Amino acid sequence: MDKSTMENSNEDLDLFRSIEYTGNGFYWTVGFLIFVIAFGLYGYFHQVLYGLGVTGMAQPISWGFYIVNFVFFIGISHAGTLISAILRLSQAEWRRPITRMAEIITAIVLAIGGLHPILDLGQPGRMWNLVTNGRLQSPLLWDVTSITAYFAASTVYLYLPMIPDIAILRDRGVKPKWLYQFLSWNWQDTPEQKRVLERAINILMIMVIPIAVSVHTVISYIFAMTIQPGWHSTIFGPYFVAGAIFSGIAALMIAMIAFRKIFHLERYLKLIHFQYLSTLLLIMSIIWFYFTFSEYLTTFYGNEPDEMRVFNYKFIGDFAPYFWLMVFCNFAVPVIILSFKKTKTIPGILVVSFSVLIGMWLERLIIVVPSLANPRLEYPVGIYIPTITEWGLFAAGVAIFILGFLMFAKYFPLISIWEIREGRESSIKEVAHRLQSYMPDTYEEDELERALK
Amino acid sequence: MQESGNHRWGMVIDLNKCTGCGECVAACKVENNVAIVGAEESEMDRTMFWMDIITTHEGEYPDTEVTYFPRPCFHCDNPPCTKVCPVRATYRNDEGIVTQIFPQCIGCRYCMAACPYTVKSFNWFAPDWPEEMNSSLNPDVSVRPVGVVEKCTFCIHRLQKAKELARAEDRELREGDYLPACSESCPTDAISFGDLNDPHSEVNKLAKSLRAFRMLEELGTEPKVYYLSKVE
Amino acid sequence: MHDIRKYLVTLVKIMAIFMLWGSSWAQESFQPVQFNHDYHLGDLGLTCLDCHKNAKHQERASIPNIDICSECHEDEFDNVEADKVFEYISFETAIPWKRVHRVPDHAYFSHRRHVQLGEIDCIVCHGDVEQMAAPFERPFVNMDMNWCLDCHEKSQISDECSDCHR
Amino acid sequence: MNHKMIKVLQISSLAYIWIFVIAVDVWIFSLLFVAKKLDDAINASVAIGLIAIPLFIAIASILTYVFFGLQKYAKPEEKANVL
Repeated sequence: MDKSTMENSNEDLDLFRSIEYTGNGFYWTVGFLIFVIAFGLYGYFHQVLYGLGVTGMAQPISWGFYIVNFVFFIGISHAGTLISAILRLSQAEWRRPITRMAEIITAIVLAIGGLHPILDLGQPGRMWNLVTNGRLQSPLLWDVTSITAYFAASTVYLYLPMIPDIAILRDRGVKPKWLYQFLSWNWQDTPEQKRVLERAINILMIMVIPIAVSVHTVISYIFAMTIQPGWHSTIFGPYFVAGAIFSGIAALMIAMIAFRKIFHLERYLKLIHFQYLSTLLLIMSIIWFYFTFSEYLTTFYGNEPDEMRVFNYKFIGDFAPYFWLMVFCNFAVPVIILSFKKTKTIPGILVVSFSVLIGMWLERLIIVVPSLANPRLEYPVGIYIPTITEWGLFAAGVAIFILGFLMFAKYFPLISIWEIREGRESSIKEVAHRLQSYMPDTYEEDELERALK
Repeated sequence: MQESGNHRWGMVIDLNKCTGCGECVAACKVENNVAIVGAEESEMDRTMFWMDIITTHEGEYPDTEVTYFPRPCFHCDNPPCTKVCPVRATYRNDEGIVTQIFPQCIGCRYCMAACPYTVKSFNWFAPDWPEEMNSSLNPDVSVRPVGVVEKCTFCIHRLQKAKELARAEDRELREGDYLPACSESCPTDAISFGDLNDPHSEVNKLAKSLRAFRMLEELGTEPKVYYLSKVE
Repeated sequence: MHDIRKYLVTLVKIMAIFMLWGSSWAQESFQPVQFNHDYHLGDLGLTCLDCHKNAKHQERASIPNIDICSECHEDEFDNVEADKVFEYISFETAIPWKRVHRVPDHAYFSHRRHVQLGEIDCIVCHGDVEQMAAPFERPFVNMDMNWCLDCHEKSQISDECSDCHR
Repeated sequence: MNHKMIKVLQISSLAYIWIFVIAVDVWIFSLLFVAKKLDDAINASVAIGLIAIPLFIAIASILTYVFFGLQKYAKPEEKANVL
């Protein structure tokens, strides 16, 4: 290690705190989370033993919390890699402390969300049938394929930019040594190595964007490919993608605010980062409203009886409280709080983020349940009251997410150290150069003469 | 085996004749070992019927017009449920019957969500019968395990037997050789069953009558169950 | 050291007891009567269908019981097993045969389909019964779906799911 | 843990990723044959297969490229040290 890196590593000492220092709070939190997960697992074993009857699902409403949470979790997972890739691609300098956290969210939540359909199976033991007898024409198989692809791509996309940081940890002698040696892939920060890594990251970030978009589009297709009222809609693909990014940004900001507080990262995650992200959130909120509006306006104007039954169920029927709460959470709260500079503070942003998460979860519920509750033929309208098993597994899902994030923070830096250093060292020069290239061209001397003639 | 593909099994239900007695529902339950769920479960809307009766009311009391629609699976020629099945546990066979292969089903319930007629039921718990009924289960039909989707199969086990018998006697399948339990048991002969491809069959003639209509025909699912509308 | 040897000896004793118990258990005959297919088919010249009367015309082949046995076993023979049969007949109690060959509940299998229409010999599925001196203790082949499908594909019979599953 | 062991671990983890990717591709490919055999929407299956199969290979290739690139361009004196 030469002198300059030594200085730098002292400067970025805050970023190692989560790895090198473990407080009592960590163990208490992990213990609590494991308890919640154990409770959820108990519920699941109960369900496997007795059948799906232990849930609140019933005859017309044959999909409930598991599918809602599946869509919700996959939605959250979207923010990460997609935002990070877009920010990297657009060379936004303020991305540097954010990308890593965004990517972790993707990797962890995708794993949780991707497993949710298994919770929903009546015969989980027959999963192997998907391998031997799967049908690629079923939207569920599209999901299996695209989630696997996204998971593979996003873990690689999380891992590659982490290699230099792992090498830094290796050189600091952080334990377990073998882990960092194993994962650092012999990184020594040579210019050639950097070139290889950057080239790979560049290819990957371009590849990951269409995969990310495809994942949520395909999830919306689960619903849109059926001919059920309220589901059979061409807008569902982009609607779900927009909603996914929307909820993902909110989740990202909650994670950022929490870890900023816990590990004292105020020097890295500044108000400006949150303000930029919350502007993005505000834009997504308006886009979300636009999609929701066009989705329901077409239904309302078309006035097709079966569609209208579902529409009324949502607007004035049993689901009206949830529906209007969703509109309040997803549109009113973000627009009101984020429009004013006075309220666009960290606490304000935290409130908005939670509100958006709740609102987006409600949106998934409002998409899944009402269409099933109102069958086309004259059956009685169904009811759905989730049981403790479903709530338990929902809580366990959230707990696994937090636990995964904590464990990650225990072993790897949550903020990309080398990217911060790179930014500090070279980005001002680079941005100045880039700005220069945006400027209108100045005439060369002879050109000037010619122009004057 | 009989050459398959030249039959297209269908059903015609005459609403004029149907009294809503529920004999078809009971016959179906017994014939197909459809589970009987307890009071608690049925409160939760988990009753299981392969053949159900949908009752519609029109007009205000006392001038109410009540119509009973016996509702089996409609065995669509263009079924929305089979398209979405991830494991080929439900598909339309060569003779137009939308079958349900219970040992293959993983219980994702996608077909239930996709069926516009809501005809499918799910085994939320392991099926259970009162003690004295266990010995009277139909051995020709499997008892479904917990966690699979099931629905009316047009009593396909009867078709398997009828075909076999016809071939053993070295003759073609005749009309009436194969009748589902509901059709056979209907006391008012409201449910006719037969081959829609056979120009001389009763169902073919009835299906072409002016009174014939199908449920939610506008969806393009091409159901093979026809109703004959009520006339005064 | 001494203790360990003691434990080992005890262990060996326990194992010996288990082995003895296990072997005696295996010797106990599986079926109530050691029916001799070899004798009945080979020496007496009976055919399968003489006793399994439904094999050709019904779904289930039927396992013969005292009503069929009594056609020949009118008296005691000079044979322990035959005496058992005679005992069953004289007390008019059915022989509690244990069913060995069975397909799962969710599959439709019919002997008529295979024996009469398909013209398949019994030995294809049940093995060379004529050579058997004892009744079946386990099926001749493991009758799983792949086994069914192998033959169906070879002889180009339908492999539609719905032809067998219900 | 010595450096040789770590090297072996690294190579084998890379191999596992390839095994995973190839397994997924083989799975998708086999589903094409199942679809063809059962005459079951072969066009949809081919379309998905055409996109998904190269995609998985590309992801694993990028990882492999980075791994060998980093090994190749490591500083020689420390290379001896680490290897």
